[in-house]
Amino acid sequence: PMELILATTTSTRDTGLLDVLLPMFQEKTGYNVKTIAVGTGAALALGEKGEADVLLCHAPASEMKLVESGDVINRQLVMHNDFVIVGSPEDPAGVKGFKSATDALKKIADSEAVFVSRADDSGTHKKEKEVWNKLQFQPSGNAWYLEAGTGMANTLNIANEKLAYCLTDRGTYLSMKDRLDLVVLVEGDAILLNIYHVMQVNPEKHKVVEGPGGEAFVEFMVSEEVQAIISEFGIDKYGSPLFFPDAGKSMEELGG
Amino acid sequence: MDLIAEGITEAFRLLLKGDREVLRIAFLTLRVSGLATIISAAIGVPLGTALSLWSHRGRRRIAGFVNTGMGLPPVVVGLWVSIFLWRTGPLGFLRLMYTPTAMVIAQTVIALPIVTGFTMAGVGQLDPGIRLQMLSLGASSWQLLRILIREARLSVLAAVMAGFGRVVAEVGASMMVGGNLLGQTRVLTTATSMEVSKGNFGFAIALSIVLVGITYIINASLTRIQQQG
Amino acid sequence: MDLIAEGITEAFRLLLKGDREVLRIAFLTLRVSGLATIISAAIGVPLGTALSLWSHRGRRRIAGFVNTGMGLPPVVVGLWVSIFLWRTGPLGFLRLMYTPTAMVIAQTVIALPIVTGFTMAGVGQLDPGIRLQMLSLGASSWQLLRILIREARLSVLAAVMAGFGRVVAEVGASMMVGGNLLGQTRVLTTATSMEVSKGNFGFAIALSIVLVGITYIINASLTRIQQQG
Amino acid sequence: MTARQAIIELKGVKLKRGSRITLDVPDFEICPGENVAVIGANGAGKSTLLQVIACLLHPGEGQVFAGGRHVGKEISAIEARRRMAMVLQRPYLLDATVFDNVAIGLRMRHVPKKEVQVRVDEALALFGIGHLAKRHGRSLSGGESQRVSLARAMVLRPELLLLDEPMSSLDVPTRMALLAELERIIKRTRVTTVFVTHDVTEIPFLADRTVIMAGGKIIADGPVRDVLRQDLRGALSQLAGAANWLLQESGEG
Amino acid sequence: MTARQAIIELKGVKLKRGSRITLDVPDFEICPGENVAVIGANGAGKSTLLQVIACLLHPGEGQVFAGGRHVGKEISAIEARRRMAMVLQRPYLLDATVFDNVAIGLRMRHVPKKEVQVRVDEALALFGIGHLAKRHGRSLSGGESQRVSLARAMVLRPELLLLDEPMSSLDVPTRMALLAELERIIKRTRVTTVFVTHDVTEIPFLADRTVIMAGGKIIADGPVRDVLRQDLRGALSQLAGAANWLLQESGEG
Ligand SMILES: Nc1ncnc2c1ncn2[C@@H]1O[C@H](COP(=O)(O)OP(=O)(O)OP(=O)(O)O)[C@@H](O)[C@H]1O
Ligand SMILES: Nc1ncnc2c1ncn2[C@@H]1O[C@H](COP(=O)(O)OP(=O)(O)OP(=O)(O)O)[C@@H](O)[C@H]1O
Ligand SMILES: [Mg+2]
Ligand SMILES: [Mg+2]
Repeated sequence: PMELILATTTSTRDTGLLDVLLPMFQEKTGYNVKTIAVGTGAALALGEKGEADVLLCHAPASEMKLVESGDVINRQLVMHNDFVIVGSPEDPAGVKGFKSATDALKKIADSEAVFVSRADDSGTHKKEKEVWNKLQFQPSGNAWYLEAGTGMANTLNIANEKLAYCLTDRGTYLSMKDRLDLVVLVEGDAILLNIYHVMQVNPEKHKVVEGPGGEAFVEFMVSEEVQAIISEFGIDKYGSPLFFPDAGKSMEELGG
Repeated sequence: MDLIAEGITEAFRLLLKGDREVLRIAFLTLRVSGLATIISAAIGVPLGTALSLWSHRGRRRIAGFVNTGMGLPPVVVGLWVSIFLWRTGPLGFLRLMYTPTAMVIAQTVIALPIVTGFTMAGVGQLDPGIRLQMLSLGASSWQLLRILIREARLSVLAAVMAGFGRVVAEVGASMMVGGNLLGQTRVLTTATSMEVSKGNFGFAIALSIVLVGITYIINASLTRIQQQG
Repeated sequence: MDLIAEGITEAFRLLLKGDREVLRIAFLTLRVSGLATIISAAIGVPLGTALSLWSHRGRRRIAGFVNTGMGLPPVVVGLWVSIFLWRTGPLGFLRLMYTPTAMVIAQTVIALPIVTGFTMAGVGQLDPGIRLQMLSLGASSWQLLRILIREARLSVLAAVMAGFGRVVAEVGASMMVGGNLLGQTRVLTTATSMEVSKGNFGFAIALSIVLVGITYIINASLTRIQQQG
Repeated sequence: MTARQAIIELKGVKLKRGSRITLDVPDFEICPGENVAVIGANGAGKSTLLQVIACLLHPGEGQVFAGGRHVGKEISAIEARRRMAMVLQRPYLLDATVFDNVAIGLRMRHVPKKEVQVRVDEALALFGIGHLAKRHGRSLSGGESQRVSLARAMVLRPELLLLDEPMSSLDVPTRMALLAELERIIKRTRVTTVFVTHDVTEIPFLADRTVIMAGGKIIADGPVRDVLRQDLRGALSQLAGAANWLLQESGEG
Repeated sequence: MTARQAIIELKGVKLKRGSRITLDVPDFEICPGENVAVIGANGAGKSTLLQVIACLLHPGEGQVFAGGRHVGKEISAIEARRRMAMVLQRPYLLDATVFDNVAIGLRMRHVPKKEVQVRVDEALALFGIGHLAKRHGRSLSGGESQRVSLARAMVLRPELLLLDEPMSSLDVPTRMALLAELERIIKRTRVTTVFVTHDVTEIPFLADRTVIMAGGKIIADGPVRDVLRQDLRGALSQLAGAANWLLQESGEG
């Protein structure tokens, strides 16, 4: 069978959404999709090197660089969920209920409360950096700012252990909630949206890249059928959907 | 501690129920690591024996390299193997990346120095008189090799078991070159590490119990041969 | 292949420039894995020797367990150690999670069966006459142990090197119980694996070259002792 | 009892190997000052007997008493062993220098360093291997190894010396010299000895009591002359015959 | 030359161990049918000489010729070795049954299974160890091991048989029987032999030529009687003296 390599992030894979979608895609198009779940940076790098045919990522700024360099084409908005700031119920910095993520991080920095960062160039980490940048504050090097350099689940564990604050995607937090003491403190700010794009690697840059298959996959992800599935996914398990379908919308509409 | 109880219950449930996916994953684990172990034993045991007989000065240097090879990080091996096997790499045309074959290759690279190094140490510890006596009875080089391996079988089998243990337990390389593809290259370690990254610790423990169980069965049978005197 | 060239150049640049962060990480790697190796050698070498002398029927079973332990997946060890060390775990009050001490504990658990298993095989391969002769000269149990270890030093040192190689190269457990915290628990393997996940393959190769270099230096000195006859 | 407390006593000792009984000694004792030769065919159980005496092999059945005390109960095997020294049939030298090989027993007993030096040098000289002191134990010739093995036991000045075919690889002059020397040492120090040999010509020098073994059992035990009479005549006359032949031939030539 | 092509010839052989020369043989040859005894003090280089002849030790200097062909150049060491069989001074038995230990050389030569069975059984019987066939090589007594080691070499029916102190651990009756048997085999098969011994009484049975070594050199070489005359008289008369003493004493008692 024809083969298509999809490079995506571990957090995407971990939700299980792809396990539902990919068999459908194979049935429709005959492509056997190999999902390589790696860090966001690695996923983008694999695309840039021509080692993948399509990418599904959540780091818009980095993705735009590849679009500009022509390494990827046909980039389309697929869905979003959101990031939240979690922390111990005691909330030593007192950020509970803040509407603005920026204000919350500032308060945390000012009170030098322990904050655990993924610090691994993942989509989540890039989002966190975006907020710090808005504050024009460089947290790295402070004793209260722990740089974990590891996956989301492990980072949450560290935060739980240190009773620290942490920026996390809601999906991972929900799946681990039962065994964490951490609670959601800040949510709903537009900047905290976690936006997923699908894009195909430019077949003109590398001979080996599977062009038609990539195109088909992008089409598939933004198709109505798939978008409907996305809107339902996770309700049975968590009581609320894990993602919100966004095909056809623009970034401005999402407020990101 | 609840996690442990949960994991153990889950492990039994999986095994008793004969969960098809878990069985398939366990079977692939055995196939990939077993094959890698067999290949490294086929190369490493004679090689280690030959090296231990080699009285040249270069031996110490080579021993140093082999012993360093015992400490090759799986992620690194995975990365190097990837560089060769990637579609755009020198062996890309073979299209081996993200297949069980690629995993066998990476695991062989990991197990080979372990098997070689320990065979070298074990055979090197034999009384040199055995070598002289066998040669004096007319042993050819290959016959000598076979005899010495048999005499040092306690160490040689430990070497093979360590090689198997190493590759069946490693995750970095399998993840890199296999990609943890469901139904294709997912093995017990990559599955465990995925469950850990999902935060499903209970299920991860269940998988790890299955893995350790398999290792125990294999190594207990090898130990049986080893300790048979 | 460019990646390899890039990695090698980068490795030399890091070392020559004496990049402070990399040096600190390398030093922590040595400290953690070195300590874990020393502890497992201190326990595993005498234990393995004692087991190999033990003629009880239970030995084969224990040998089977030890040999299985050689194949414990680091992620699994990391997970189990975590369960004990987590704040809510039975040893949580010690507050060891995400400290180098936790990493030493996990790595010791990984190295111990390897050191024990190979010492057992190596000492078990000695001529039993040595044991009788030493006892007849009045050796106490401890003196006998010391003498046998010295006689089997080829295997025993290989065992220690394999233990060191295993823990210095493993990433699963260190990542889990250490957390790869910058400046606190980041070691070369966790850093390498982080760079791989970031897609910085060149830098990852550079780090891995540093790691393999360190392993080579340590193991070459141990090999020197080992091959000294 | 107190006057001649046996140094070693075996009572009802039976030792099985697999399903075969390789040693069956209902009652056997060695008294202080005795010098016992053990002879018998290959596989008769001589080495096994010595190893049981040396508390190296634990018999499945029966008891061993050292100085009247039950080994393993009233006295530990290690303590019992420290009063003896044994030369095994096959010399097992450690992977160390000859000096260290000979010194090992003294070091086990925490003898002061200076004394070790003196006593080891003495022992090396006695066996004519002083020049080998710095050589490596594993690089010696057969006879050299055997001398080291002897030196290693003698240097301990034990109460009881157990020698398992200690001179089988020695050259004739050395053997002659050593026989005389051992005879002298035995007379002077009144050390108790048990030695195994196939060379009956050694017996008159070293033994006052002879034990003959066969099939794991002691079939004769008593003063040298009584025991050897029948058993040896045949073999000895052959040996003597060969020797005479040589002497005559060479006298002739 | 063609008439009596030497089976083995050493030319200008010098062998160093560390900085010491342990073998220095400018010229030495063994012709077909010769039976050579090698004697000398411990450490004289006897075993070393045998190992060089057996192509087990490669001398740093000089050449070894097997059947006139330069070993290592015109004939491989393995090929040369397959014409000989050696009994090392110390018997190294494999961790396998006695049968397998004796069969190993035949199996190396791909002798058919049935023939192996027959020849091994024969050899075991010859050395009186048929009952040990299924026993484990490492569980034998010293003398039993030595017999297995002898059987293992003899079963190969080599052109050249190298024996390094082959009877040092055998009991007297076995040794006597074996001496006679070996003498018979040598006469019948005209096998060439080189054997090392410290027991000069064996020489008249097995040798027609004697070599005396000292300090790595051959210091005498010739027919048995000529060579032994001086060297042995002293030692032999002592031995014979001891034997006579015993016989007399026992005759008296
Ligand atoms: N581990 C073992 N398993 C079975 N049989 C054994 C074992 N060790 C020794 N034997 C047997 O016990 C018997 C006595 O052995 P022992 O070594 O005492 O003989 P020995 O009288 O010293 O003979 P030798 O003169 O050959 O040294 C022998 O037949 C030997 O094969
Ligand atoms: N590996 C070695 N390194 C140094 N010296 C060695 C080595 N092997 C043997 N020798 C020495 O070479 C000399 C000759 O040894 P060889 O074994 O030939 O003696 P031998 O005549 O057989 O003596 P023995 O009667 O004791 O068996 C001895 O002095 C021995 O110590
Ligand atoms: Mg014996
Ligand atoms: Mg010799």
